[in-house]
Amino acid sequence: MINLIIAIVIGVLILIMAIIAVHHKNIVVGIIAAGVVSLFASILYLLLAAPDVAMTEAAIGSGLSTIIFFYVLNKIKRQNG
Amino acid sequence: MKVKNIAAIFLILLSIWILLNNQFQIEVMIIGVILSFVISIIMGSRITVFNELKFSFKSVFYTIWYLFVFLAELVKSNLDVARRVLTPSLPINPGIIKTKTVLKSKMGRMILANSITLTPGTLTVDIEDDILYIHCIDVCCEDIDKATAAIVDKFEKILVKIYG
Amino acid sequence: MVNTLLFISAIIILLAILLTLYRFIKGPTAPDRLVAFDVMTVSSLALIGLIAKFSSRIIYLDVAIVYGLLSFLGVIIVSRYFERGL
Amino acid sequence: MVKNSLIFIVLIGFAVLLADLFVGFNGNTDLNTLANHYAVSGPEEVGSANLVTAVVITYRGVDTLGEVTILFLAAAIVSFLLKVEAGASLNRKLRSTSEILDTASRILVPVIFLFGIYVFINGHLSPGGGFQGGAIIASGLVLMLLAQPAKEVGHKLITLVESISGISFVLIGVAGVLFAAGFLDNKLLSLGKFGTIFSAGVIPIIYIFVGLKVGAELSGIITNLHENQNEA
Amino acid sequence: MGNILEIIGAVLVLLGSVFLFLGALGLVRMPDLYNRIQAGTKASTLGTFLTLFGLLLIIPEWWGKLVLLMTFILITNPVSSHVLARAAHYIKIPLTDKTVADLLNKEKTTYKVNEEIKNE
Amino acid sequence: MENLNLEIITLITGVILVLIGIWGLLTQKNLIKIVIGFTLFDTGIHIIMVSIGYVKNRTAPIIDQSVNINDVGNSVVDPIPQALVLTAIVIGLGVTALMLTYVLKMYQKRKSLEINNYNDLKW
Repeated sequence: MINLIIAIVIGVLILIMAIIAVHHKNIVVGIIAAGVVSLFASILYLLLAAPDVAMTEAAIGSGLSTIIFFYVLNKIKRQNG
Repeated sequence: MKVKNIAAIFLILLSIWILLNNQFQIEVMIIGVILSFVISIIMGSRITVFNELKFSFKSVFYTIWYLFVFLAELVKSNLDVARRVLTPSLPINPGIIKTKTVLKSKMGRMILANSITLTPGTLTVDIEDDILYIHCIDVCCEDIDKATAAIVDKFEKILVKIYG
Repeated sequence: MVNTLLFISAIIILLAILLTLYRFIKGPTAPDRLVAFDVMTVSSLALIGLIAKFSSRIIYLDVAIVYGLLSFLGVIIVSRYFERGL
Repeated sequence: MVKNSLIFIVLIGFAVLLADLFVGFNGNTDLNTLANHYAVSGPEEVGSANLVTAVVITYRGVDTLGEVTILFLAAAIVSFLLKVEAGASLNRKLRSTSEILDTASRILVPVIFLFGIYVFINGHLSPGGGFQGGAIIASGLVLMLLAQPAKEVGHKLITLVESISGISFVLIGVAGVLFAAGFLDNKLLSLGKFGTIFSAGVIPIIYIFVGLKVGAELSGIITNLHENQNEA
Repeated sequence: MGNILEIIGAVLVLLGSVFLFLGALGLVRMPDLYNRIQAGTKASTLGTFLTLFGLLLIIPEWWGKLVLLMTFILITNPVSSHVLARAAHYIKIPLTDKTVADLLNKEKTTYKVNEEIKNE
Repeated sequence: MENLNLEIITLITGVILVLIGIWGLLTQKNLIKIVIGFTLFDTGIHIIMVSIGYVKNRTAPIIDQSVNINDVGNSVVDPIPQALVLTAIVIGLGVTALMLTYVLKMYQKRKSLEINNYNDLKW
């Protein structure tokens, strides 16, 4: 029962975050929101009894891909002067 | 001097390995010892912060004592912030002030800054040599000495005994 | 008894996460949103602990450790990007 | 306007496609045959407590090999595209790091490395494995680079670790053909006692190599991006 | 005996979640970024700490990883909020009107801006 | 309420996430936003795959003290989708890195992130 409630709330959160990620005009906010989507997706995986996938998603989806996005964004900002 | 540093890293890593595994089979321990040794040898030349640790009965005692003081302050700070949040008029009086510290060791300064961040209405914004810039939710005084006495001293007097 | 209390705590934590969501949507500047992100992830760390208790599997706590590590790293990356330190 | 409606049509098409696939799906109540075979006989055949590891390394080991190859290609193309002149180390204006972050990173980086190694050594007992461990090690490297940007990371070392672990991975697979039942067969070593750290045949060794390889590849991508940040 | 420990643990978990909720409330109510960081970090750190400690009392066999998590949170959380506050002050996120003092801003001359990083 | 299973909820979440991702891919003009849309699409597909492998009231496919070793077939969920998703996530990271590198290269050529400025192949 409690798993269902957690899943519903987290699912709604994921969808709201995804809409923010796509539609916010500030790209930095978009990337942070995409990271949040990954982090909450890993909670969903945990509820679905997939700790391996949850760990991968937490480590890669939110950590490393955010880093790569920000490195690229930083380089673009630097070239703009 | 260097041996102490490596030994400190080794002991910390080994205890973390034991906590992670939560079992005391002989092969797990052997792997843990080898891994911690290799990592501490590789990283030991760069990570010098553990040089400042003192291995003595007194420092262990004061570390535990510090932990208690710190946890008490943590609870107190949270009650304070909770009171402010729940009051409808939001009684805050924020500002950034300066304080001083006498600690020289990097490790001690990090612990001091972290403790300040976690305790009553204060947040370390910047640290510059021996000046700490602190954002207060309720500014007591803008004078540097009074602020030091109010915010830093209670942690510092214990940390001085551990890190000198 | 114990389980009821834990259920209530889980629901309170979910409410807390929803409140931080309000700050994330509204928060006028990007650093405000980053604070909301930080609080959100640390709250979900507690939630993961509770999920591990509900499923009574200790292995889920490994995920919590990775989660704590990565949320810390994320905040630091974005902060360093803001202050042009990347 | 026409374009927008086109996008809507595409979206509706996808929605119908996905809904058509999942309509009437009401949750599984039992495993299908293949999964049941893996779950029931997996622990005896492979000796790995983590069935996902058993599938990734042994039953679908060739998939993993291909996956690692794809990652290698991605890393190689990234480093090819972002090629910087040799010797062009850090020359850009940066804001100095806070002293607290510096100290904290020095304490945390070895812990993160140890945790990453724990994750891939225990891949057959607890969640995790080579991919996660490699990602965690790369994250530790990122923390190091964030706290001390001037740090030089040895490209040669990364390439060396990567190629050695890749070659060893393939060699273990070939040894499986020669001395056991087939490619990447894990009965090269004895299965050991179920649930202990030295069990499941060669799975821990393969996972160590996969972890080192993935970690080296991701670190390569990160360091390439990091060194490419100089102005213009 | 074990039962009493369990109930104490459950109450601690509840207390922790209440602190998390208060932190989130503070995040919503506070007027500027720095006060939000204050409310957010303190409450979330203590809240998570208490939750994990309560779990430790309920299931004592899990002590290893729970203790590790608690130490980890106590080290990382203040560091991340400090780094965030420092960056925010550097890019001049405004303080609220109620602010009475900003001594960091006054001393801009000693403030190292864009300092060329030294090779170690 | 009887039909409301955990896997149905996550499945619906995944499907809507996929649709949002495609929407972002098609409507956004900024190259980085397009890559963000791609990652959302990726995550949605992964959630769908994992929820298909879920079996009601069962636990993670990792055998330790809390799983009865003689009755594994009736107590764990399907491990195969999880294994596939595991590799898919890592490949997704590689592809994202590659796409972002191309974005960087394109920006260095044209000094623009707008997709409308890249119309060399338009006919």
